[in-house]
Amino acid sequence: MLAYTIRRLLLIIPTLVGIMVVNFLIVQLAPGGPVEQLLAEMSGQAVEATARVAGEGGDVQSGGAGGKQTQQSQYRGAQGLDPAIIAEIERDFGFDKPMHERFLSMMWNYVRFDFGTSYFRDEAVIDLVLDKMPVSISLGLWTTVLVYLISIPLGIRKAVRDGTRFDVWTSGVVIVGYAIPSFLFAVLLIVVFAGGRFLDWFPLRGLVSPGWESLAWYEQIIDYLWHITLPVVALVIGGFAGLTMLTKNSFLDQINMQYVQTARAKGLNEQRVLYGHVFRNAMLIVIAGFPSAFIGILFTGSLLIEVIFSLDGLGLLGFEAALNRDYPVMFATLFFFTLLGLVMQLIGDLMYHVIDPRIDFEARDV
Amino acid sequence: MTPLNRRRLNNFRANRRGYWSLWIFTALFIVALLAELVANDRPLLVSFKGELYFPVLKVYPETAFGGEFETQADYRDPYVQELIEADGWLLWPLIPFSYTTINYDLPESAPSPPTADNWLGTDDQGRDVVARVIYGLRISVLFGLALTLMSSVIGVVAGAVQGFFGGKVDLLGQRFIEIWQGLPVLYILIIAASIVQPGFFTLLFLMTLFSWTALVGVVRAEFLRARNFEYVRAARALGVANWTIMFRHLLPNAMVATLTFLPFILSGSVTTLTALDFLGLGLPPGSASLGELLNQGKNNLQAPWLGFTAFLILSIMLSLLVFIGEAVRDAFDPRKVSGG
Amino acid sequence: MGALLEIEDLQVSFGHGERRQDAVRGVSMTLAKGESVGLVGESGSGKSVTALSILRLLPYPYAWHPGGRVRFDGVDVLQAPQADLSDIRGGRIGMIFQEPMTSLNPLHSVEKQIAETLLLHRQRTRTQARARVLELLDLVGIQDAEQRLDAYPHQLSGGQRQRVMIAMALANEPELLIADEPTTALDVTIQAQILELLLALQQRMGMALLLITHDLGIVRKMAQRIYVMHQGRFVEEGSTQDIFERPQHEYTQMLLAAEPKGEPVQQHEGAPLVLSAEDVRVWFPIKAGVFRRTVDHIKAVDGISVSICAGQTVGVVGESGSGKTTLGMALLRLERSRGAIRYDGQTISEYDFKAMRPLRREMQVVFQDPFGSLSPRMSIGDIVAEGLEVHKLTSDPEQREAMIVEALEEVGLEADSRFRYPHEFSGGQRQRIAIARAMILKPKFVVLDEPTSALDMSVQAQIVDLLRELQRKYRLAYLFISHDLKVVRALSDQVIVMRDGRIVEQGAVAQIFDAPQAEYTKALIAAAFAMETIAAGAVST
Amino acid sequence: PAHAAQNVTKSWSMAEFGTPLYKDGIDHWPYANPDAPKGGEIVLGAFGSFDSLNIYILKGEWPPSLGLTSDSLMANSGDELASNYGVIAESVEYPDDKSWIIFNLRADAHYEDGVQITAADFAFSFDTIREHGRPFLRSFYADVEAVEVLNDLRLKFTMKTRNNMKPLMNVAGIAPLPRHHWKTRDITKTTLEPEPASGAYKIVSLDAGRSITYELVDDYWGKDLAINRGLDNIKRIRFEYYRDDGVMFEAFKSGAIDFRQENSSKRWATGYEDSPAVKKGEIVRRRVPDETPQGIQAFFFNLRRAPFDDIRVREAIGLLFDFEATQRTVLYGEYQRTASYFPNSDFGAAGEPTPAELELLTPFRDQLPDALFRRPFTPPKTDGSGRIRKQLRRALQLLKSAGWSTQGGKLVRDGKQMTFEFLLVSPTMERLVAPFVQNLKRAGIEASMRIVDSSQYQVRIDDFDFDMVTVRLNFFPPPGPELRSYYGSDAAGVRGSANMGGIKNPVVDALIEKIVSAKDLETLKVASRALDRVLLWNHYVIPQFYVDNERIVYWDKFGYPERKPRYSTGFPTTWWIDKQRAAKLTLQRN
Ligand SMILES: Nc1ncnc2c1ncn2[C@@H]1O[C@H](COP(=O)(O)OP(=O)(O)OP(=O)(O)O)[C@@H](O)[C@H]1O
Ligand SMILES: Nc1ncnc2c1ncn2[C@@H]1O[C@H](COP(=O)(O)OP(=O)(O)OP(=O)(O)O)[C@@H](O)[C@H]1O
Ligand SMILES: [Mg+2]
Ligand SMILES: [Mg+2]
Repeated sequence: MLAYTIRRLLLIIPTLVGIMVVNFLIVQLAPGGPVEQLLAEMSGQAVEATARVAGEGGDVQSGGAGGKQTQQSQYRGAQGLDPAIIAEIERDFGFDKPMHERFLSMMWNYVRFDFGTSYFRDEAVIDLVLDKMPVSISLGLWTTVLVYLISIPLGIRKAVRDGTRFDVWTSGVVIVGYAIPSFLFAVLLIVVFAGGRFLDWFPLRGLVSPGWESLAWYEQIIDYLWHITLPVVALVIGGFAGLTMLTKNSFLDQINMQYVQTARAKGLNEQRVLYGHVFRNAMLIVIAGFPSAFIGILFTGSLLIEVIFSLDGLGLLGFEAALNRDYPVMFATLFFFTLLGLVMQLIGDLMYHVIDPRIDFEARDV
Repeated sequence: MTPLNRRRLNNFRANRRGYWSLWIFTALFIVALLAELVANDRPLLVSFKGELYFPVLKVYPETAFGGEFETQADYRDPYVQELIEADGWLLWPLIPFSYTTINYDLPESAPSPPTADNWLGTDDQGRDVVARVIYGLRISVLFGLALTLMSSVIGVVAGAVQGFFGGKVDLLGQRFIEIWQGLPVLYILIIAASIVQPGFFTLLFLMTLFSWTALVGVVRAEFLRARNFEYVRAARALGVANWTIMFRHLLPNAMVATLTFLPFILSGSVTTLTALDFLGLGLPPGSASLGELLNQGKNNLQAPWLGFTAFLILSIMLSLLVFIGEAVRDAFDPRKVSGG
Repeated sequence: MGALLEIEDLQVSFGHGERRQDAVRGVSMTLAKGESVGLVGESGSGKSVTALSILRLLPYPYAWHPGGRVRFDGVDVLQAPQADLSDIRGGRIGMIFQEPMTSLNPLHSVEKQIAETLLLHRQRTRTQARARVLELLDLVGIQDAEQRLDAYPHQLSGGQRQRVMIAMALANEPELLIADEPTTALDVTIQAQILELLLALQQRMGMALLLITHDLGIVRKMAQRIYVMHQGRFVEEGSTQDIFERPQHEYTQMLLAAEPKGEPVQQHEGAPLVLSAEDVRVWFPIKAGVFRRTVDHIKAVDGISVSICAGQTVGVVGESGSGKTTLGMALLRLERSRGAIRYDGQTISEYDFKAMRPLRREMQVVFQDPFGSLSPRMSIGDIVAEGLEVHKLTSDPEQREAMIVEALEEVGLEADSRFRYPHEFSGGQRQRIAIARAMILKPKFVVLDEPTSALDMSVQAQIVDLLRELQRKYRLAYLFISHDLKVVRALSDQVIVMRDGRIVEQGAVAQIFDAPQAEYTKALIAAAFAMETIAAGAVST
Repeated sequence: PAHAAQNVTKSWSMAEFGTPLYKDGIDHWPYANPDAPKGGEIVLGAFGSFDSLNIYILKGEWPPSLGLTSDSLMANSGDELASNYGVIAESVEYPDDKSWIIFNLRADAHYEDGVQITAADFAFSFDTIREHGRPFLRSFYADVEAVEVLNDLRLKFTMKTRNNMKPLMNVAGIAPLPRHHWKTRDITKTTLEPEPASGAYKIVSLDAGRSITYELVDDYWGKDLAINRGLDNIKRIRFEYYRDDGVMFEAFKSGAIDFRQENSSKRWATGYEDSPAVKKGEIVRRRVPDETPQGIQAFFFNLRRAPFDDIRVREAIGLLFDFEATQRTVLYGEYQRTASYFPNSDFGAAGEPTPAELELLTPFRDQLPDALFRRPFTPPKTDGSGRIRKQLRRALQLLKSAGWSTQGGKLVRDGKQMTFEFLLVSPTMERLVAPFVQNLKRAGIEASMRIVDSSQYQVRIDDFDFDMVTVRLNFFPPPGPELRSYYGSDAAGVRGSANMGGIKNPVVDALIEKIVSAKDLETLKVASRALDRVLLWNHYVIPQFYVDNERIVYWDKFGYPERKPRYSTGFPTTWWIDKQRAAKLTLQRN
């Protein structure tokens, strides 16, 4: 295993480089880069990245400054932007250099953990990411915890009571939960629990209240939980179905095995048979899949929820960066999360072996 | 039929839910396949001056019925209807709207709530929701089935190969998949959109490219485990070829995750389809799809029938699929024996 | 003295309606404290099912009881609430399952499996439990017990697994021990040791014993009374002495009379060499630490040379865990090994899986663990026929069916069983399925790893006859691994005696049995012989 | 010295054309209430996010509300479009040829921290823009030659242009940058540290991307200026940021936001009915007329491509856009049909051509359709039933005359069906285009829609790679040189130009030059109306619609002057908190 682990760790490097190269090339090929994005913004044609998901405020009106003409939007409808200015923007973004040079310098910087600064925001990418961490971790962690804590026991129970009425109605509930589009549900939650129409129990946005720092620690916790409730509920609702059914089915697969009989013969009660014996056998996929599932929830799963609850998380950051062609943010987040993902994948694989010592990764030559 | 297959069939039947789900699903699907005959803005049959016309199948100019335009007759136009009814009759489908038909006879701005005309109301462009659901179901289910089939076949094979052979195959295969998963999907789609006209098959192809990796991990894990079992050794001792071992001995025992996830992949692909719309790579605007309905539901919270319909269809579809999946599972479970 | 266990008209059925199978059709028995009762009978007659019913361990609701009652110490087991049941299982009744190979949790270490029941029923601390586990492992004759604590079932030999099973059942010194073929995978010396242990426990603790076995010698030695089971019913019961001396029922008479008899097939002079191996070694790494580095090796097979000619049977005997199975696997290239192996003139030790494939038809194996070696989701028919398909022996579906039926009937199974799944059979039936699967290919060389361990005398005799018959007809070569010296003697011309991965002694069968040279061989033969005498003694007193 | 010969105007105010509406010596704006009570606190919603307070540089997003904290040299009144009145500048001086402008600053103008605002601060502002400014800002002031600090209170800009008032008006909008603050800080970097305010409000707290709170500056130097009297009444204004518009709307209804400008007709029509607060009258919904001239929103044909090079085809297609039905079925009846390139303003043509316009147009008589001289241009009007037989008939006639014919229900020429694609960037446009597509289909035309993301859209527009787009052009009255890039022949060939349709018409060019060189507003208007007619009658675009009112909703706690500024709602500056109402509201709500 040690050799395998070392080999895998070493392989992370070419993999990572491979991913970066491929991404770099493909992104160059895409029509429209940051310069165009900037021009689109300046001429008012740009549609907010989140408009797609958040719904535009306005009506059937094309781009262009809204009714109000603020000083900032008085750009005279592209009188053909001065080429000198475009060239300058290109220089600012580093597009005057040839592609390979840009790539190499980027990679060299990454090696030194210098991830550069955003094109459109004057902030180091690292800071941007760190900034969004609390939201993402909050959402990711609680969602994962809740989903796993509820789905697994539920799935086990369903397996034990396969075909009973309990099984049917719980299936119904988790499926409906899954089918509810999370944004609809989130908005529903807002309308019911945070809007003016029905109950006004929860806050509409943010991770904590303004002035949170000045609260006592227990108030801080309460405030935090108060804020996080609706988004987490909205995120969690769709997460049960897959995991519950997976748990149920893998338990069904194992529950009739001989060793279960042995465990029963030892006098273990049903709970201990299920959790002490079947669990580990049945949960290989679930447990081993956990790290990557967590990454998924953490970094991509919550875009809409972030938008709806005005939470600034990594999901939103990545999405906006991609649509706005904010390459430094894009590549740095890609680099960062790919690295994390690769390590997680390795951990997942090693987990296989820990869970089931029979598993190894060698070729079988006989 | 061998007794074994009879036994499987019995097991399948014994799972009442799954059994009925299969029938309902099939019925729905058939209705959707025949959408043109169920919901259309052209009559099924027109009798005019003693002759029969089949507007659903054929294009007739308005002049054929004594009108003035040489373009296709608009049968919803009262003028055309009067022309025909003066000397014949029209037989309308159950739902006299197609998925693109705009119902102008609305009392208020669209989306308008359910009425006798539009059983589930109209969407925000004044189009009948029932008609759109029927057409949408067709395209979504066809797309979903095709995508699910293709991506799970590729995914399962890739996972199986990696898990079964291990060693270099696994090591390199996994790295390949990691790189593949790292591809900037969004950009590739954008690039593709700028090169080709998006359509059903382009989308199917593109989505397959990116969705097959979903199952690889779990299948690989199951194979990594299962290849150590004694019966694999027994099969080897018999001289069974690797591929046969994989698909005859291992796969049936390493299908838990795949079988569980299939319904979810299928219903997931319905939403994926719309997620692409805004990149100019979804189905062409105006196409009916469930995802599009969902999107409208979000943009028109004041019209809850939109979101609700979409949600209802999705959950019914998913429930049916999950129940069918369970029945299939039962059918192939050697330990499950039907009571009857 | 009240009966400890009372079974009244117990019936067990599997399935409903058309597919209903009555496995047990109304049996009654009583068992007093401290008493030992033997349960013998034909393979598939319902012994295991009866035993499982006592602990209500059948796969309910698929399995059900059309009638009958089981009372243990006044508790109606079949109706008892879960809590009472938990108390009885493992605590008051210990159970040794018939198939130790598949009955252990594959993901729990030996220590965990045994300690669990200790912690559950005898509130002990972990250290106490550990000490007791070591003691138990020692009692059941596992060497280097300390080292084996962390081993997982797949790292143990069949006999070792069975002994872990026994240790588990005995851990709490139960009032009643149900032992379903407890010594099938054990060599005679260990077997004797285990039986001693059981007797001692009986004397010391007053433990009652329900012993299911096909080994009449053991019943004779251990049981005071015997029930004979046939097709789901008790056809006869009585004291051991009565049954052995005056069997009434014709099935009993047949059972007692049946014994693998006869001589090994006469060998042709100058028969061609089928398989030869030189200096075969299989070393399993022992791994430790976070990164599971290899710190040492278990030398399962450590430099063994054999050669087998056509029509010849080489018997392999030896201590449990001595490397017999591993040797067999290595010779078939199913386990990585070092050393040259030659088959039919080709050096196959360097062949990869692909190159080996064509040879597989000629080289077959019956695994020690029949249950594990049958694909759980394939029907028996498919399992048996798979070899035919792989080697394209027939393409005609009807002929295929006919061949399957024939193979099944040869080993004493009904033709209809080909539509059933492996788990629906009894231990002995599964073993026969495994034999049928190997034999249907008409191979040239077969490794038989304990092929008769789960078979009653009558079926055993039938199988031995079959093997001999085939050998005679097709000049088969066998590598016959067994603990049952009688069967070995009846089949083999050459015998290898193994211990700790090495050959202790090797020679013609008569020479080994009649004039053993090595100490270990002597002990082995003596143990087998002693068994007999003790058994005989038991009868006479 | 160079301009010694010229006549120099010196004044408190200036207008781009003519004279400013208000004279020096007014007491207060007529739309302000000098007796308005001061105080109170309100919360407003803002969309999106912000991460910087530096509005000068490219990087970072800043809150648009930042304008509250800074005064500029001059400011315009709410009743006019293009005039400026001195704020920090006490007076301005400029010569007849408009080659330079001098601002005389008020000596008492100071920042919130007491430091005096000097000419050098403005020079610093300007230099910052020149050196580090966002490209847009830079291009905005591209006409300025140089800035010169004459003394602490005198500031001079010289222009590259002559006889053009616009650059002068532009520089009047410059706000001072407190040099003493920036001395120790880097203006090329984003910051979240507020600079000392020069305006009525200062930032008292902010939480990047989430909220920002302004409060009145205690001893704001300008509070007694006539132009400020009765303004800036609310003590504290907090902006809370929302990422989702729907949620912001919910927040308003739950009372978390006090005032909202409703820019969605859908929501205006359907979103408020069922709110209890609206029913009880706690939320007031009001429509106020909006007289701001607007840019034209229209479907633009790509004239470079066949068949759109044919005016008959364009007209026919225009006939098939059924505005009335669309208005009824998807627009909630909230819009006005656009019938001019300068909607909602008197720069556009109305009624039959006036003699003055005719005089301008007659020289081009042979290049123009005859009807132009006789009739006003009216977009086709349907009965709104969705059945457009009449329009279809006419369209088919036109198409036939252009060589198209119907075969098997399809409109074909040379065996090929007429097909084109609407290139869209905003998914919301789909609702508008879909019925249009259906109508086109009735005529046998195969039209499709394509929605792409902003960057791609930009590239395709820049490359003129589209058939038809829908665009809204910015309009800054009075019209000026930007018309060259919108409709001028030269621009038609320049990649990335705003003349995306590719209008190439010497008449248009000539009229644009007339507008650009107009000396007074009247001439300009005549020329722009003439231009409007020419453009309209050429069917270069299919005009869409605009909204001529603003829809405001607010919790009933405000007081506001009877008369609102002509070109805005006057919120929040002219409004105040009505204590009585506020108290009643609180009472009711609890
Ligand atoms: N995969 C493995 N890893 C580590 N040790 C193993 C492994 N397989 C077998 N062993 C060890 O190798 C030795 C030989 O095992 P083998 O199964 O060949 O014994 P055997 O002679 O067949 O015994 P039995 O009669 O009990 O079946 C045993 O000590 C066993 O614990
Ligand atoms: N799960 C099951 N489903 C159907 N039939 C079963 C099942 N388990 C056992 N049987 C049948 O019940 C009968 C009794 O089986 P049992 O295991 O008790 O036999 P046994 O007497 O222990 O035989 P052996 O000596 O071979 O172990 C057998 O014919 C077997 O085929
Ligand atoms: Mg048995
Ligand atoms: Mg063995």
